Amino acid sequence: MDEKEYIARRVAKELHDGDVVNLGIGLPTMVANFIPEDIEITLQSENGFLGMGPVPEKGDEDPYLVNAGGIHVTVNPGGVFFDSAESFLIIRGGHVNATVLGALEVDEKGNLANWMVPGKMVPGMGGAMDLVTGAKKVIVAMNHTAKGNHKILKQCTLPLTAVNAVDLIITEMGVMEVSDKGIVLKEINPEFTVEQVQAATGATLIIAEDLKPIEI
Amino acid sequence: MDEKEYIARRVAKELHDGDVVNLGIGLPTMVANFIPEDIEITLQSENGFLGMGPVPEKGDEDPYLVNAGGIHVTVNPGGVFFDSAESFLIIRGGHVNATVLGALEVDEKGNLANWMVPGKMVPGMGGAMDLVTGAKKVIVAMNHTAKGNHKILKQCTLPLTAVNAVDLIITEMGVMEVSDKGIVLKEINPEFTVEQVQAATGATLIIAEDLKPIEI
Amino acid sequence: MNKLISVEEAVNMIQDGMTIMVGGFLGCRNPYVLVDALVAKGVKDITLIANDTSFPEIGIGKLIVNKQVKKLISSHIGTNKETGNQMNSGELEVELVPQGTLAERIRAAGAGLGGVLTPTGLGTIVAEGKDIITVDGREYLLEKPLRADIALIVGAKVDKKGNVRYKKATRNFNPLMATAADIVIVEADEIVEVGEIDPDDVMTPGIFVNYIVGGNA
Amino acid sequence: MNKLISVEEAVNMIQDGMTIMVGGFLGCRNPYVLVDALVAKGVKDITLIANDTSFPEIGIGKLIVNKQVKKLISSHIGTNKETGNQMNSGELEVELVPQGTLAERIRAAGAGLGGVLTPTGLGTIVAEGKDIITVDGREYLLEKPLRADIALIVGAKVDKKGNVRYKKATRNFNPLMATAADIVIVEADEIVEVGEIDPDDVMTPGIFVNYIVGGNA
Repeated sequence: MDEKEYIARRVAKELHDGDVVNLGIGLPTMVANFIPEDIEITLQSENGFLGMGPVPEKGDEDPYLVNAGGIHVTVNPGGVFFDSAESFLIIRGGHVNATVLGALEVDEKGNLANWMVPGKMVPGMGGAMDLVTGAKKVIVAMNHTAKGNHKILKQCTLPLTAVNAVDLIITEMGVMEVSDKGIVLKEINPEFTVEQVQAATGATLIIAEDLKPIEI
Repeated sequence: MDEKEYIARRVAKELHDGDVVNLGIGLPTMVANFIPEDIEITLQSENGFLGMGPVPEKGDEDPYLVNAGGIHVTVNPGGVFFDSAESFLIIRGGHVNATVLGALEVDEKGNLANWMVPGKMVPGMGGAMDLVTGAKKVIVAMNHTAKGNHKILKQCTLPLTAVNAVDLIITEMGVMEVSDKGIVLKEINPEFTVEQVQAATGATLIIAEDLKPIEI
Repeated sequence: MNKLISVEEAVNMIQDGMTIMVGGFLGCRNPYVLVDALVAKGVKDITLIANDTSFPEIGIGKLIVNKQVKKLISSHIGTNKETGNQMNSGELEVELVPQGTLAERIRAAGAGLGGVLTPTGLGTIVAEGKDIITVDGREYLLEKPLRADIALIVGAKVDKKGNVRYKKATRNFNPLMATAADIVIVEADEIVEVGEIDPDDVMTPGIFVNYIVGGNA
Repeated sequence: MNKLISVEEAVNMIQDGMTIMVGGFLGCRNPYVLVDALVAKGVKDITLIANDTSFPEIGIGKLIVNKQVKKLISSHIGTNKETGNQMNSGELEVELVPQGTLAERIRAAGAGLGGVLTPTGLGTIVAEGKDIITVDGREYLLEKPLRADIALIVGAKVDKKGNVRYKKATRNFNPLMATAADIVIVEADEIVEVGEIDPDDVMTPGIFVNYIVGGNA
């Protein structure tokens, strides 16, 4: 199994029956493929609907229906379309149970940077600032490091997306919870040692007393 | 013709083709009966629709359709239903061209009191504060006096509905515009003299140089 | 997740002292079945948020007549004399709110806003005790969000996920209240299967609705 | 009142230097016909308010490529590299706004609000230069209303009064923009007679729409 699938499978276990979930572009989108069969979640797409379904067969694309990444998708029975004000009422009003996003940097205060690298890449925040501020649970799903560089830091260096926003960080190395005291390593990929995870992390990890192996 | 019809007929002449109009309960509602045939206006009902039509025949009442006074009405072709947020977006956002309301008191600053008499009658403001603050043109349509007491005053004595809100006052005696300098009598009912109108008014009227008789 | 419950189960969630929003406009229409059950159960000390208090014998008007309401937040009470009587006697605390401000305050709670700025009520007793914020030289009242423990709304057609369609002038405050309460119960004139309402035509998404009860239409 | 006009008449209302809102989300769908005519006419120095700048060859993406936009207010520019290039070279002024804040700011203009209070953007560069208002001990950014001279929107079905229905995910910013511009022009996939859209099913009331042009669907 590749790292991305491993991460996506572990993220999927965080979701509960009845949850309204917004999945970011890229790796987070893969989470939808691994939802346990005994639970039902509703995917929200911030361009304006609930009940997002899978990508259609080639040739079945609907010109009126894309997701927030501009990719043609489908809508499930019981889905709902609405305008952008209603879409962000849902997001900002706390009606999204969990959002899953990638990050450029996360720090031990739960600060998140994922929308720009000054002078290099300024795609804009889109709905990301609203999502991480408004969703009940913010899950960062990403590779633990970027080309060997730390992404989990004592303090973010890039412009922030939001302050104190991240609840959980899930990487190919472990599952980490952002607490008042810092980042707690709760679960570890059995292929790594605690020392290896710490070495790959720019903040001092608190190791949970009941540290468990990741199960997916 | 009774006084109320006289007032309603004169108010109707203030409306223009394409106007969105909200009519208050009572006398203002009568204005709808006297819209010139060559213009089309759209009536807004603040409980949530545009395109309000007349009261239905007895027996044809629709339990899902009342106006803001709780009276069964109809909806015209091309009408639109919406929720209260949209209804007041229309009202407060300046999308209503004219609102016609009754008043307990109006003063020369354009202040309006029409929603409570402390200790006596406190029905609540309903949508009146929103209407007189948001509508482009606020027309007070009422009897000039109440049991001989002045209603048009130098300064309102009752709790206000809004400050500097009234544009035009139309009574059975005259048509008065609220200007920066005070209340200007622009048209007069030929059955009255200027002195009679002034005597029935608690503020000093400015008499328009081109004072005209009311035509209905 | 089965959202269909009995009227008894619904009303058992409503305890003395709770803050309750109820949809409707001059009784057209309140969730009559739920409200009647609430009257029968005699829940007390309610803080009621509603556009108006209807008429004494219709819908939430009965809650007032039955003296179950401790505090009322509303835009209009003129059609129910009992409301005024209890207010004047000091039995009932009444906060009168301009109708558009009431709508925006409920929406603000649903939308996660800290408040909205409106010119409505400036220079009137509505402004008393409220912050005035100046934006680009113009003054506005700061109006705060308004939430409830429970919202009782009424829909014409509701699917089993809780997606709601309203009919004609009965939409009013229902869609707003559905976003601004911890528990939302919809009284449905008609309950249909999931998929029977086109996704373009849903007026309140089912994610806002916790429970559905059958109505009496 | 006849609201039907030609594309040429519509585009002739749009002058150099105007502020224009355009509906759509990543080009799904902009009012393609109106935008293409705007590109052909070469109107310059536009202040453009839109969720994003689409792709270089789709819809409003072309306005950027054609260097007709002087200032952009938008939530996302990542799908059109030309936007970033012009921003970096200083040719294009870009104000990036969180998508939900963009929606609320446009709605606030339409609804006559002086602004809304939101936690989104607190502690980020979005907060720079903005007032922070504390409500009940919690901080919020004051976000101001956003209006335009002209809004160009796109509807799936439009009656001759201008009542609009959108289809699926193409609703997005269109209903909001329709409330917040001096002149609103809707590009209609299909134009129908008044009465063909049920009053319960209209998504943008015709009172917001000044003009209708036929689209290319």
